[in-house]
Amino acid sequence: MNTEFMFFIQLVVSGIALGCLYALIAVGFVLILKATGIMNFAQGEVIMLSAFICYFLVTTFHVPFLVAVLLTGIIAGLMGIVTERLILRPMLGEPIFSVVMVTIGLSIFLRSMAGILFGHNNLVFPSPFPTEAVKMGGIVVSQTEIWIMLSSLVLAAVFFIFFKYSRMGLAMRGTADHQDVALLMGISVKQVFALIWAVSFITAAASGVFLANVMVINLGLSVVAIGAFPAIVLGGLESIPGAIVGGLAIGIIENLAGGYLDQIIGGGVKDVTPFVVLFLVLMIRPYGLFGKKEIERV
Amino acid sequence: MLKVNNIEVVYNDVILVLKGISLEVPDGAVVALLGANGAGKTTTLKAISGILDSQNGELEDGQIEFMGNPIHRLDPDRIVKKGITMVPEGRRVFENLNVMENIKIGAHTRTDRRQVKRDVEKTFDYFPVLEGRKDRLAIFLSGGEQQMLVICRALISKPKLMMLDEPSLGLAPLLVKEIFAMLRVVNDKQKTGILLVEQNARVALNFAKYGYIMENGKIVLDGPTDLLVKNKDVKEFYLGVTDKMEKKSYAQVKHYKRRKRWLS
Amino acid sequence: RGVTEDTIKVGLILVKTGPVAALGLPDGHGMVDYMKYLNDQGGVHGRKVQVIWEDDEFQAPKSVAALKKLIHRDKVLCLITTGGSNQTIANMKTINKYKISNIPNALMQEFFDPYQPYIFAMGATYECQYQCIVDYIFGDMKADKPRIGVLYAKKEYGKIGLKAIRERAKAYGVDLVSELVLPTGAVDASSQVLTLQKNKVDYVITCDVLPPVISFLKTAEKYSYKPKAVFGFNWATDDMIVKACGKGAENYIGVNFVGGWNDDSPGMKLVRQIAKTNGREVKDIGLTSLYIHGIGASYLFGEAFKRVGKDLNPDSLKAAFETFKDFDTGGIFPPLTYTDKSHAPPEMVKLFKADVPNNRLVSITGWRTPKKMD
Amino acid sequence: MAIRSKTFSESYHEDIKLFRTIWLKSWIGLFLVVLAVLPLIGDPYIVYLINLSCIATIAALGLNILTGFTGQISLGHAAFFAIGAYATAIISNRFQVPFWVCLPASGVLAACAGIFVGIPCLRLKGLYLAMATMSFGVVVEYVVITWDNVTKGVRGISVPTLSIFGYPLDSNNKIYYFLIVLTALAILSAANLMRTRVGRAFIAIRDRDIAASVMGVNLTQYKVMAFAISSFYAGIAGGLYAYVMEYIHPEHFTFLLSVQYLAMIIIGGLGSVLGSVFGAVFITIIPEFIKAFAQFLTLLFPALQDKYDDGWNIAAFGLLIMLFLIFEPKGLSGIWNRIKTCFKNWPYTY
Amino acid sequence: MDLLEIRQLSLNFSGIVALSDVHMAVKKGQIHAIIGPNGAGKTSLFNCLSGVYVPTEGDILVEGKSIIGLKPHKIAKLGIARTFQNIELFANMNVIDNLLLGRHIHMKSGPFSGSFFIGKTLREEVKNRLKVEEIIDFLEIEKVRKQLVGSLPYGIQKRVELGRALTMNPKILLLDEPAAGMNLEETEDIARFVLDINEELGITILLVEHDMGVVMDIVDEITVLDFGSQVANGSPREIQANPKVIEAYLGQEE
Ligand SMILES: Nc1ncnc2c1ncn2[C@@H]1O[C@H](COP(=O)(O)OP(=O)(O)OP(=O)(O)O)[C@@H](O)[C@H]1O
Ligand SMILES: Nc1ncnc2c1ncn2[C@@H]1O[C@H](COP(=O)(O)OP(=O)(O)OP(=O)(O)O)[C@@H](O)[C@H]1O
Ligand SMILES: [Mg+2]
Ligand SMILES: [Mg+2]
Repeated sequence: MNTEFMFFIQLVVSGIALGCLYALIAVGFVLILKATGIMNFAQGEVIMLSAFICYFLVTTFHVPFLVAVLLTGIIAGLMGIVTERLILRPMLGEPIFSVVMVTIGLSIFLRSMAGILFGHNNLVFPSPFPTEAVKMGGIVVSQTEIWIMLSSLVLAAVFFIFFKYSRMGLAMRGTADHQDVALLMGISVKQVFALIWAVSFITAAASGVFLANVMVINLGLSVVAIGAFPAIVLGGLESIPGAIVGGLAIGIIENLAGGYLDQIIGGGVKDVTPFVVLFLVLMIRPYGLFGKKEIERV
Repeated sequence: MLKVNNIEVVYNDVILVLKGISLEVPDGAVVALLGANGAGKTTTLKAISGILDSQNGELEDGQIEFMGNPIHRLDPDRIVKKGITMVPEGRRVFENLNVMENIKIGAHTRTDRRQVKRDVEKTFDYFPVLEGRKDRLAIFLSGGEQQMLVICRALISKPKLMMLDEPSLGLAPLLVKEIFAMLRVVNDKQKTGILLVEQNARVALNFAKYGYIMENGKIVLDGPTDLLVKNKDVKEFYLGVTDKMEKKSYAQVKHYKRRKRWLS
Repeated sequence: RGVTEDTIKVGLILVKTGPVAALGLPDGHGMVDYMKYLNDQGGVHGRKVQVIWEDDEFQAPKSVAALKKLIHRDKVLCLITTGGSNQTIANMKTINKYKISNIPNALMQEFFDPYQPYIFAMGATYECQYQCIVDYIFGDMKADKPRIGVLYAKKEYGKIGLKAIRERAKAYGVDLVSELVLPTGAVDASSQVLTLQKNKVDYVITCDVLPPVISFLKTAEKYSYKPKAVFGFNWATDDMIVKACGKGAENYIGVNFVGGWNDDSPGMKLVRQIAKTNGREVKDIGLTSLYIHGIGASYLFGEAFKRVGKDLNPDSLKAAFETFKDFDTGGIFPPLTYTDKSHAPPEMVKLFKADVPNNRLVSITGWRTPKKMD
Repeated sequence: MAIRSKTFSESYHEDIKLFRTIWLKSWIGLFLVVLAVLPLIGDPYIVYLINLSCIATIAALGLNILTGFTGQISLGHAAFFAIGAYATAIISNRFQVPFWVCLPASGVLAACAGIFVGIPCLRLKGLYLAMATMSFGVVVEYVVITWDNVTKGVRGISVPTLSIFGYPLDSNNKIYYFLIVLTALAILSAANLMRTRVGRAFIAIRDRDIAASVMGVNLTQYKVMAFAISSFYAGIAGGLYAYVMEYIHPEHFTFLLSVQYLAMIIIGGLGSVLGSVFGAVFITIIPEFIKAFAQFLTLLFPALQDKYDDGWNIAAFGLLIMLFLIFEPKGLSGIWNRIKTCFKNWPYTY
Repeated sequence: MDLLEIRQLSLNFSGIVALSDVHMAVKKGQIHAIIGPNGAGKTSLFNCLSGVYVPTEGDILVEGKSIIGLKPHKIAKLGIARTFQNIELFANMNVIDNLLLGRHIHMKSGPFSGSFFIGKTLREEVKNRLKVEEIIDFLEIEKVRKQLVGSLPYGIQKRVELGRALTMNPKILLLDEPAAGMNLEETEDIARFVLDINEELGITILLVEHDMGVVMDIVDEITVLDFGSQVANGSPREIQANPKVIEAYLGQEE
């Protein structure tokens, strides 16, 4: 096969892998957005903290990797519940702006706590995935990436089905619409929120663990979450399939921009392209690809 | 069935809205709660269903009992599980869910999924219009259709006591009749108690057995409805009929200002 | 100002918190540790050095505020460093006005050319480092028509580096094959690696800090892309890289203007000893090269204090610095000279190569300067 | 009849005055006096912090007009700020023109950019708008870095000293008065604007845009106008920032700065002019307060000295933001209003 | 010429027919009611009239001029004001500001003059404030002038909304269920206001209302909609006797 074509395919494939990571991060955001309408700015910090926790479980406490992942998930879930309980529940019924600001405060707090607890050094995770990449017909995929792709797709499918068909999922969607009416339906809004924060933080933990496997662990890890913003919005904020499609699209776009545009325009267009694409898409579809147009009636 | 004993409610820690309300709904009875705008009817219902917290309100004093158990300290979802369902005022449907999902969410507290399915079909019998709009998002429904939907949603939870806050608001006259006829059937067949808040006094007093009249956070008058309709003040201020039992024309009330208020 | 009978107050503005703290902390710890060491030795002329370390969170406005505070509240004599280039330039006017001697930890030409009376540059400029790298490719590696690719960050070191490499390669008669951006927070470097691979680049020069370089090396390993050598400059020359990438770092060569942690020179022995007395293990220090830099900077200040004698003030301090002539730190730094016309750094670097089995970098050259080109 | 309408008009005029009571007037007078003598008694560190607060105030006012009053969330405010700063830097470097050309030009340029972003974003709402403006911020950052023969890119660009009619404001203390006057002007004009036709239209759009348009408010025009006014403020603030710092660099204008401005107006109080001021001062000064407090603690407990991690300062800052909003979700202006009503009704509590 | 004329108006929402082939005319100075079952399309018709929805087909003429395709603010300038079914006040403004917003189309000050608040702007503010005070007097809401509308009782809010529409000095006033959710006393007040507006201020009124007492007592002409199309048109007396209307809307009197 022609090398130019292989180059393209390889870019797309690695873009998909990257995109799945974005999608996983995006799903974490979308869960909370969907049920509470809050954009949780501290999500990136949770991702970073999870990476640190998993690292220290594996290196300092010599916990086997899978157990460490499990423990990280549990810790993150508990963190989610505690966050909801201590910080967001008192804000029930307050303007959404203030709540979002609280999550920004939380992100500042968590980032700084991470520095205090885990130090500022760059750490390298002893990845359990073999470094040998898998080669299929000349296409190279690392084993880490295969795991990332599988788990993000599985998680997204699970969440999608949960929201669409389960009783609790329906309750969550209802809560997102009107909290007080949901209460009148006998839905325990507190429970719903605690659950959604826990689940979202667990998703964040999953992305944190995967990120730890591909990147250096340091406080800067939390910034990756900002990279996922275009994915969330492109997909349409409250849609799980949207988050997946958005994530994949951004991953592929980023890589193609890196592979082609960077040669022509130069100067690192790779980073800006997702944002430019996002802007253009919003001009055409103001509610993202999968977002519902907010109906306004008077 | 429901006993409300001398409750006081304060909003934002300062505004005393309910100044000692007591009322009672006997088993399977239909009770109406009437009163001017801002009298505190909605607040009373909110206090009973326990959602004052999320509205900056607080139950300062008094007790609420349901089937002999105090409920005024329970979370709203607990209260619903005990069998009290409220239809809030202002057609609060879940706009981003479709009609079917809206109804299903009403059955959140029920565990018998099969029976729920059958009950959904039954409620559609009451409101055939909704069946045709099953898959439409609730926000696309017209005001009347939304009102039917919230009543359906409440019915599906099989409540022991149903509290309705102005169900006739904005409904066409024919529909008002239909809804009340339906409520009557529910009351008869399922022995569901009904606590009704209405502005449309004529309909409400006709429908209920017993009535309470509220002004400024206090109950000022109560009694069986057949006695209430004979009360002179009720006649004048709620039914709009003069002593000679004939309706006043709105065109005539023009420059006629009244300042009389209950007991003041 | 800042000098009493028994103390000398010196300030220090370096980032302590946030993502960039990985660069600030080891540097600052080095500076503080050395001053402690100096105090333990009895101080300078009976005075103990007191260090006040302000965190600027790597933000220029905060850095400016910190300097104002250090001058007007704490009344320090001088600053060991004002941190990064951005912060130093923002503070330049105040530095001159209040005669604050300092050693910036960024390496820009502006700091000594034109002559800045209170800034003492210490450490070869980025230009010099990259020239040495290119020299190494053509000289030591005897590359014939090498295909050179550059990965750079969109930071001043990246841009300066790119330009320096481009010009130097040109001087050898070679054009760069690829010039690609490698963002600092990159999740992976697939598109970069694939592009380099497609363009058959066999010498990769990175102008980026450690984490992205590690990302790059790992990604390259994944695609079994093996250039003849991958180069990095001082911010990315640290044992860390070998620990992180293992076999992926086999072909890595770094350049730095301080001695290597494992060097067998008296200066480096002192550094290791100071670290030990302060209870710092290599893994606590983080980037050892920066710790060494920190110690070196304090070392110079200590020496200058000694040379001044009893009458310590901003002017005499500056004058003392300017008496340095081929001042030898025993291998922490290359020999160093300041005069009252120039505070230029010694344009000398060492190259280090990955020693994968031992998880470290080992020096492969002595101090060297860029070759004179004509 | 004529007499009656005269008195009416007078009373309504009284009614809509900004500073109504003699008390308020004298408090403001006192405050101004304190501000005026401050550089004489305080050290340059404090003056510098106030300078920064002034700049932040102007920018925050701008953002509050757009986000707080008109309800259009922007996460790209740093970009307009940057445009102003770079405009001042580049214009004053290239053409050696005085500040009274530079500053307005910066404001106008930023306003143009605001219009440029505002028009395509008309259909966007809420988070979508936030992300679109954030994208604009990212693009501006990219352009500033990449277009280096104009902006000097990552090397940063230095700015000539601000001089007023030949008199150079070459120190903090001198530029201070200039900033105080401009900030006061900015506050006044924002307060005025918000109680006239335009301001009412903004608030109407925020509260119920469809209803506003049915009442005759041209949504397109006013949304774009809000963008323009907001970025004009940001541009002026950016220009002033360039003059104060005398050196600017792309890293000064990151996404985090946009978030910081948002923090200011939320903490201060959305849709409140005074709130913007409070918020800007709070976010600028509080970290320094915390630092000072931490230093005080280490003096009290010398054992802490070596172990103290500066991370705690920032953690405390984050915590403070959270606690503050949990207890006072309406922001500082909420507290302010409470104090005011308390005073008004004194000695009656309510 | 009729003040308002609607010709063959149709409105679809992706398959949902809200209005089909509606034609009616409103004479100057009249009170004209539109009634019909829920979901018949009354509010949608109002939305077409005020430019919130763009009809799929048909024409709307105000004093002979078509307003199809005009933006809502343009239509407002032509003299069409309205209230909403679910109160759409600006909840964070006080009553005076809400009413002043109604004066928006009659004011001129822009962002520059607004920033200074002297001279012309000031005079304009005071002048319009006078006009607003007139309306406040008229509707008897002096007591709540300076309160935020969000905290007012429902009945008063409706009245403020009516006031906001009045300050626009409209030619035609569209009222969407003004008496819904009101008790008898308030309904009487509203009825009186509607009559006063019509008689004293000479404003033509188009009214949607489910309270048949009010409709039958005060209006001059009634149009009945059902499923988006017009089923009857005539005087109250005629409508009350129309079997089609009774079947679809009024129900049998018991
Ligand atoms: N969340 C709240 N915060 C503050 N005050 C409130 C709140 N909700 C209601 N009120 C006030 O409490 C009083 C009673 O309100 P409530 O809604 O109970 O009256 P109502 O009898 O239901 O009136 P309506 O017939 O208009 O529905 C009113 O004066 C209202 O302004
Ligand atoms: N924006 C919209 N999108 C989709 N469908 C709509 C929209 N607005 C109205 N509809 C539909 O148009 C029909 C007419 O609605 P409309 O609100 O005009 O009824 P109405 O006559 O005012 O009823 P009510 O008396 O209950 O208020 C309804 O079936 C409604 O679902
Ligand atoms: Mg009510
Ligand atoms: Mg309607």
